[in-house]
Amino acid sequence: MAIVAADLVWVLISSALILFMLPGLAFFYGGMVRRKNVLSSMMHSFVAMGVMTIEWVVIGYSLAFGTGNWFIGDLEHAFLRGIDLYSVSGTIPTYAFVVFQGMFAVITPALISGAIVGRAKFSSYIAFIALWGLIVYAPVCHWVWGGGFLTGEALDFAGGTVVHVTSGISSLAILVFLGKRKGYGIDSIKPHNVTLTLLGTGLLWFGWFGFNAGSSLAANEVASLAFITTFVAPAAAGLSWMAIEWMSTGKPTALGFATGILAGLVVITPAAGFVTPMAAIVMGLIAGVICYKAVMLKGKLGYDDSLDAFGVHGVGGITGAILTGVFASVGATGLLLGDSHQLFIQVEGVIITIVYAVVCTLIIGFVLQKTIGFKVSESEENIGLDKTQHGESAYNI
Amino acid sequence: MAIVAADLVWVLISSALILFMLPGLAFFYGGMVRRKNVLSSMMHSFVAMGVMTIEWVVIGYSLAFGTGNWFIGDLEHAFLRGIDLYSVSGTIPTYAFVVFQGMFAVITPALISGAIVGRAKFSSYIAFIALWGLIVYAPVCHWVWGGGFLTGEALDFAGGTVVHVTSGISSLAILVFLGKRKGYGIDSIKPHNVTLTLLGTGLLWFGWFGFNAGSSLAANEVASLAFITTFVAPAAAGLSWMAIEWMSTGKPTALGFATGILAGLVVITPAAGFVTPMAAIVMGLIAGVICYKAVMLKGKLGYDDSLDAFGVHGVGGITGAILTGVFASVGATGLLLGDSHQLFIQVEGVIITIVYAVVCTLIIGFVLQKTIGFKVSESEENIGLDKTQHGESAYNI
Amino acid sequence: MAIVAADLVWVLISSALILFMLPGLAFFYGGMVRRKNVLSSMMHSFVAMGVMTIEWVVIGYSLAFGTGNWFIGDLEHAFLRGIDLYSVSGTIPTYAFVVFQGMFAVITPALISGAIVGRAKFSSYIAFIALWGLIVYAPVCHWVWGGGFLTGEALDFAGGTVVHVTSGISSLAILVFLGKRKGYGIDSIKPHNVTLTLLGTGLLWFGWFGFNAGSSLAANEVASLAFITTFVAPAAAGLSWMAIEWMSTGKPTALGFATGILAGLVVITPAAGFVTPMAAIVMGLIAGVICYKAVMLKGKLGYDDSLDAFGVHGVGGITGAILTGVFASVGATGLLLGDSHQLFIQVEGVIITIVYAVVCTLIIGFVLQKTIGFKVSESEENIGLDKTQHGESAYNI
Amino acid sequence: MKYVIAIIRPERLESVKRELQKVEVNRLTVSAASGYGAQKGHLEVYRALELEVNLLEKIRLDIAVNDNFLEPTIAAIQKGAKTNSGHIGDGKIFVLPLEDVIRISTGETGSDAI
Amino acid sequence: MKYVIAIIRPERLESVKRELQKVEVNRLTVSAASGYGAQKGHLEVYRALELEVNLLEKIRLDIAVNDNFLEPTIAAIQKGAKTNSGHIGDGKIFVLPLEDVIRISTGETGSDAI
Amino acid sequence: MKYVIAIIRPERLESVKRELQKVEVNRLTVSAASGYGAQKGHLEVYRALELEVNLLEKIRLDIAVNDNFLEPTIAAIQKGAKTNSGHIGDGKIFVLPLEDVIRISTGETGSDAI
Ligand SMILES: Nc1ncnc2c1ncn2[C@@H]1O[C@H](COP(=O)(O)OP(=O)(O)O)[C@@H](O)[C@H]1O
Ligand SMILES: Nc1ncnc2c1ncn2[C@@H]1O[C@H](COP(=O)(O)OP(=O)(O)O)[C@@H](O)[C@H]1O
Ligand SMILES: Nc1ncnc2c1ncn2[C@@H]1O[C@H](COP(=O)(O)OP(=O)(O)O)[C@@H](O)[C@H]1O
Repeated sequence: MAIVAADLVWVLISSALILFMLPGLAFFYGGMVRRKNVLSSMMHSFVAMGVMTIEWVVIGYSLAFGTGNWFIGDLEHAFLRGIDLYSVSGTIPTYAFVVFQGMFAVITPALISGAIVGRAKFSSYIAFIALWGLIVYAPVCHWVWGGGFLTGEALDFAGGTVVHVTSGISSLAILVFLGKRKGYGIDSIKPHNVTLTLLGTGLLWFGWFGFNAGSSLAANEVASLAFITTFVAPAAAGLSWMAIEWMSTGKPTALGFATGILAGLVVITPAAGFVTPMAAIVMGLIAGVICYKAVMLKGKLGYDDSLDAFGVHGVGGITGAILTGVFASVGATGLLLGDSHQLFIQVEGVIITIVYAVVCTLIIGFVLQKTIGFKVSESEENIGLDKTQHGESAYNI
Repeated sequence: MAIVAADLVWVLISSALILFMLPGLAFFYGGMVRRKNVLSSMMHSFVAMGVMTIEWVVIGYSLAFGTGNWFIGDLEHAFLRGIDLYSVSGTIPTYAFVVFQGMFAVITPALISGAIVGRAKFSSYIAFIALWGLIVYAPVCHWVWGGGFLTGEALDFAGGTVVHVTSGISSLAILVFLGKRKGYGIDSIKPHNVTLTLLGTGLLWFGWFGFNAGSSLAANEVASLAFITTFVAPAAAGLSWMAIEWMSTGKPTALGFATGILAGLVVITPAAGFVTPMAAIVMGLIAGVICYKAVMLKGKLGYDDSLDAFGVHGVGGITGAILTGVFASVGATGLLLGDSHQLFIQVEGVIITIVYAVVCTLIIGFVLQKTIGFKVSESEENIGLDKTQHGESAYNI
Repeated sequence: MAIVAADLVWVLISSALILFMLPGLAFFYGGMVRRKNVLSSMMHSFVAMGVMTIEWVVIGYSLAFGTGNWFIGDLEHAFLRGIDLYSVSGTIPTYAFVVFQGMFAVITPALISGAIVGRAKFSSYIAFIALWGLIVYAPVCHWVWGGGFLTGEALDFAGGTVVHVTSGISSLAILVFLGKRKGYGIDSIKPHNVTLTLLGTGLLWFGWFGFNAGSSLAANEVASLAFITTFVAPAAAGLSWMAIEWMSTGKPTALGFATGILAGLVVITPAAGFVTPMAAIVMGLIAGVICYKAVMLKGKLGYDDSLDAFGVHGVGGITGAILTGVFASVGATGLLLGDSHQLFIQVEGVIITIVYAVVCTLIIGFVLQKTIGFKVSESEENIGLDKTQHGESAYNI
Repeated sequence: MKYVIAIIRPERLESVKRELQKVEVNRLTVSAASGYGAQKGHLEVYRALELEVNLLEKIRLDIAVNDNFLEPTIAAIQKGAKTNSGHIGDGKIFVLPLEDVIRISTGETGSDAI
Repeated sequence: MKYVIAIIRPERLESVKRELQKVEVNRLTVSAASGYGAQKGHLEVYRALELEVNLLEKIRLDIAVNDNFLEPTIAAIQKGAKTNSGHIGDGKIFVLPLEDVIRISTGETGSDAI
Repeated sequence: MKYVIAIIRPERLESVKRELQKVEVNRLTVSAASGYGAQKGHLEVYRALELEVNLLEKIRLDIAVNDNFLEPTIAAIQKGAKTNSGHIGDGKIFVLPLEDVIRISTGETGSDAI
């Protein structure tokens, strides 16, 4: 099949947009930490652009999209072997496909960083994402998109399960494993610069159009649908988060609105090309409320999901995957169209993913703990990770 | 008519670029206010991405682009009724058209926020933009682009009248209505962080390529023309603002240069696809000077156009609409090609829009004032809107 | 030849991405200077968007791409004479081609600003870039891309020589000419805000996809190749910089990682469409190490390359140009495929460019020095350039 | 000699400075501060978690004066910093004893150096 | 009256405030500072150039108190600022004499105004 | 004991610190400040509106010293902060009486704690 130039443009520009989400994530997270941890937090996203990118082209792509078996690909395309300028995937050059998929592999582990800011050793973080990318991301990606046992079964337009459930649930596992930041719940830990978080929100939403609408992999009607749902769902989720917050606390915060937008983006991800715009609005409204409740839980249960990686990506991802099975109506049929089987598959996919991701994440965490160590010392945490891990400080007089 | 994939890509990516202007506007404005109002100011742009987005797909689109009459559309497409995956507008899916037009509906009311920062209640601001979007934006959009009485008459390539005249003149109306900030003209009110404003400028210019060049709605020669004029006009306007400022005050400021760029972007908006690049340069040079003078007026007349929403968007929009009637030469004929009639129509369009927008804005303001109130109390203004309206502060130690 | 809509979209969107690199550069550099010079530093990039844009359409384009002779173009297209809506260059409207090439003309002189922050008069900086654009950039661009004596000879996919060698080597010339900042090496000169530099890094990488992949000027396989190499090379370079820094100093800094990314982007620029992804990784790894060493040199030799414009763009550009002659294998043959002649041409191109750029830069510097002066006074340097050159300060309470 | 520290509302800085100039006090040092005081703070919410925050932004002025300038300085600050007829949160002035002053550029000391 | 200046770790601000409230000291001014002290600093690297940096972020508290409040204030700060059994870098408290206080809003002076 | 407050140019911080180390004064607190003084300010323009601004960025040092260290400390600051033969704007040093010091980590007080 020949390449289609417009599809190629669409996929490449979408890829650039997704890469741009990494600085977006860095700023989203970086604004919420304290001044002494801002570079450390941002580096979690930036270093993923280094480590995961190289890992992807060296081996990850082949494990995810190589033929392999029901569980994982193989090494036929390690080091991009067998791919050249004229290789084609669908209607685009394979190089473009490798890049597009690579962006997902880069951002997914970086999402987890929000759960462990301020207390993980930088070297261990790097080891963690590298291992997690191979052991968790590559297989799950293969299951859902790369020819594995969920391919063609579970509906996951742009990575609700592959990206958000995996990273969100792994966040929960690793933060429970690592324990709280010192002083959590005692000393106040306020965002040091909310404008950075708003900047990150803007970058993320902008980039998410590439993430979701680009996932059609072609410049067609479905891309337009995925685009409009990615426009309205976060808008609705921002509003519903704001509404519930306003009613509960009397104040609609900027940080809350931004978090609501993010929740909406997460929830619509698996559904973007399968639901109508009106269903997307409903999904967004639900997302704002559910994620708000999930984040409140943290206060009640007392675990330290520092930047709500689980509260937003985990809970939002699960909600999105399930609601996709409810609302799907375009090119797929969900519960509302009477297909309870699809919903069942969605739930099944989520559960398998959760179990797999939790077990693997804990094993990785355990191995790292026993070998190179994972958490910084209390005194390093005190001084801040920018100084102790990176030998620098973000702001200087 | 079938969809054209390249047009679809062009319109979708342009839409993403326009959405990106909202964070741009948030930062452009946010840098200019004082620390205590920065989140409040940024939220004016962000919340528009929530409120106006939902309003647009629920009813705004139908009012603007539904068949209706000379004045306004109808409700045939409320809740996007009658539109599905395969609906086509021109050469693109209707979903893409809805999104693209929706971006304009989102940003236009947010522009007004620059006139009222630091003194409007957040709840009233939300009510204001929601009402203004229905009462002012939707009809004017219908007049000029949606089949109303100015469609095919007035030249407005990308919204000089629809976007900038409406928002700019409404800014003037509402700021006169609301009155000054406390301490205006007595205490010094300096931008708290000019680097944020420069960031905003960069985001705005970048996004404006989608705004203007995307308005061709097709990947064709006119898009290229609109792109190059959007490249040179702001450059020229930045330079002419800088020159006049340098001569008058002895110093070329960064904030001034940034404002000049914005003035150039505003002025070229209605003309982008109708004038040659050289005419665009001339228009840009004029824009820098005229908007500089307009902003100075504020100092003389003593009204508090806090962030110059009127000085730049209002005056720049009117200038642009009129100059389009002078310089149009590509696919239209302006005064310089001997067509004084076009100029007449431009002026007429501007005047009707001004009268309509001013009257409606004042009515909306009046009704809000009498019902939920519009302005915060003096003490809230003192403490700052971030704390009093949103219960948070942007920067924490 | 008719225009191809997908190519048009690709070139226009790439142009927007490149323009976006200017704010990227402003933030990359602006974060590294002290608070008192941040606006001055950012204005170096912003004002280039004004001055160079206008210069380009008035005369620069014609000098670079007009027929002319082996050395320089002519004035046939001054003021874009002879170009209209329907003019075509390759498969895209000439207006689009003018814009795309214009973006390179805008960013190249701005790169030099990193060498002279904190000590050049603003007026002289403007004069410098305007003259340099005409005397250095336009001819070298003509040589390599516009029909001059290196066209079709030297491999320079997206401007390794035309952009980075010229600007990097001119940086060295002008910084030696201007001398150090006051207190350099005595007082500590630390970056005032590393988060700004990280933001700039994100913007630059994002924009660089337009810079490199857009240089194919068509939506084809080569664009995809250039895109993937621009994805992996900076990733590799960031990692190799980080590794060497970690080993030498014990700490992997965020600023170092960001600088490594930039080095990788520079190195892959001339090679982007000519090498395989794996070769791009190797080039990136080399870039990180070589540029790290080059930047260390500064400490040893004691010159004040304030923001390492020479260390990164000069050394990185030369490295890239030469390595392109080694690794080229797609649509060209480098040393590794046994073609030593290409390597010879690459070296020749670099040497001629170096000599030409150094001589011209020194002449321009000398003339400016003797006429309007170049360096600010010691007391102005003390107070900071934001106040003395622009009459403003970035941050206000 | 006295060392005067005044905590005022950020937005009153200009008017305080104007009043100080009238009494020929032109030298002072300004810094950003935050204050807890009688002025009630506000509830802040961070992602569904409530925090009561009373820390409000303030400006701190440091002014070294000769004894005969103390009265006019205090009066000027009061005049410039007071909102209307005086509100909670307008701030405070602290007067500390000052033993010596040295002007770095000239080496002058004592009252001459102030 | 005394003017107390305390330099503490940023992350102890909340607990110091809590202790101060217990002894009914509710008014204070907070500002950002950086400190050199016994606490060892860290090596910083800027683009391949090494710098030894010992400047660490601190919080500075200014508290004006009446004499009878001095002891409890100091004790409260100590309690709130101390990490476990005390570490280098926990900070210092300086006590300066304070001659007068003026409350801007009311014009009250002396101990009443504190 | 004395409490020394010095206002210096930001760019002289490193050299002042170096001089202080020579006389074995290694503990100090640094903060950002802005100053009005004899040094002339600059015209600032915000969007076509002119403002005369005289507020210049400064660094403030706080150093508590025992009496016998006062002279060397002042001398060191002067040496490090002076630009060439001294320029307006080089800054000032204020010496205040200090009644007590408490080291939080150990509870030491007085001169030992400095
Ligand atoms: N005893 C004190 N010690 C230190 N700072 C104080 C003290 N009292 C007040 N302040 C400072 O002055 C500011 C204003 O005081 P506040 O009690 O709010 O109002 P008022 O000045 O009208 O009494 C506070 O925010 C705080 O920064
Ligand atoms: N003599 C002093 N003068 C001014 N500030 C001091 C002095 N001694 C300590 N500090 C401040 O207190 C902080 C903590 O002091 P440090 O010596 O690190 O630990 P400790 O408080 O345990 O002695 C320092 O960073 C500095 O800001
Ligand atoms: N009397 C004073 N009270 C408080 N701060 C002062 C006083 N005099 C000078 N300063 C501070 O010292 C800085 C330098 O003083 P300035 O008069 O400009 O130069 P010089 O130190 O050479 O006299 C000022 O910007 C201000 O911050």
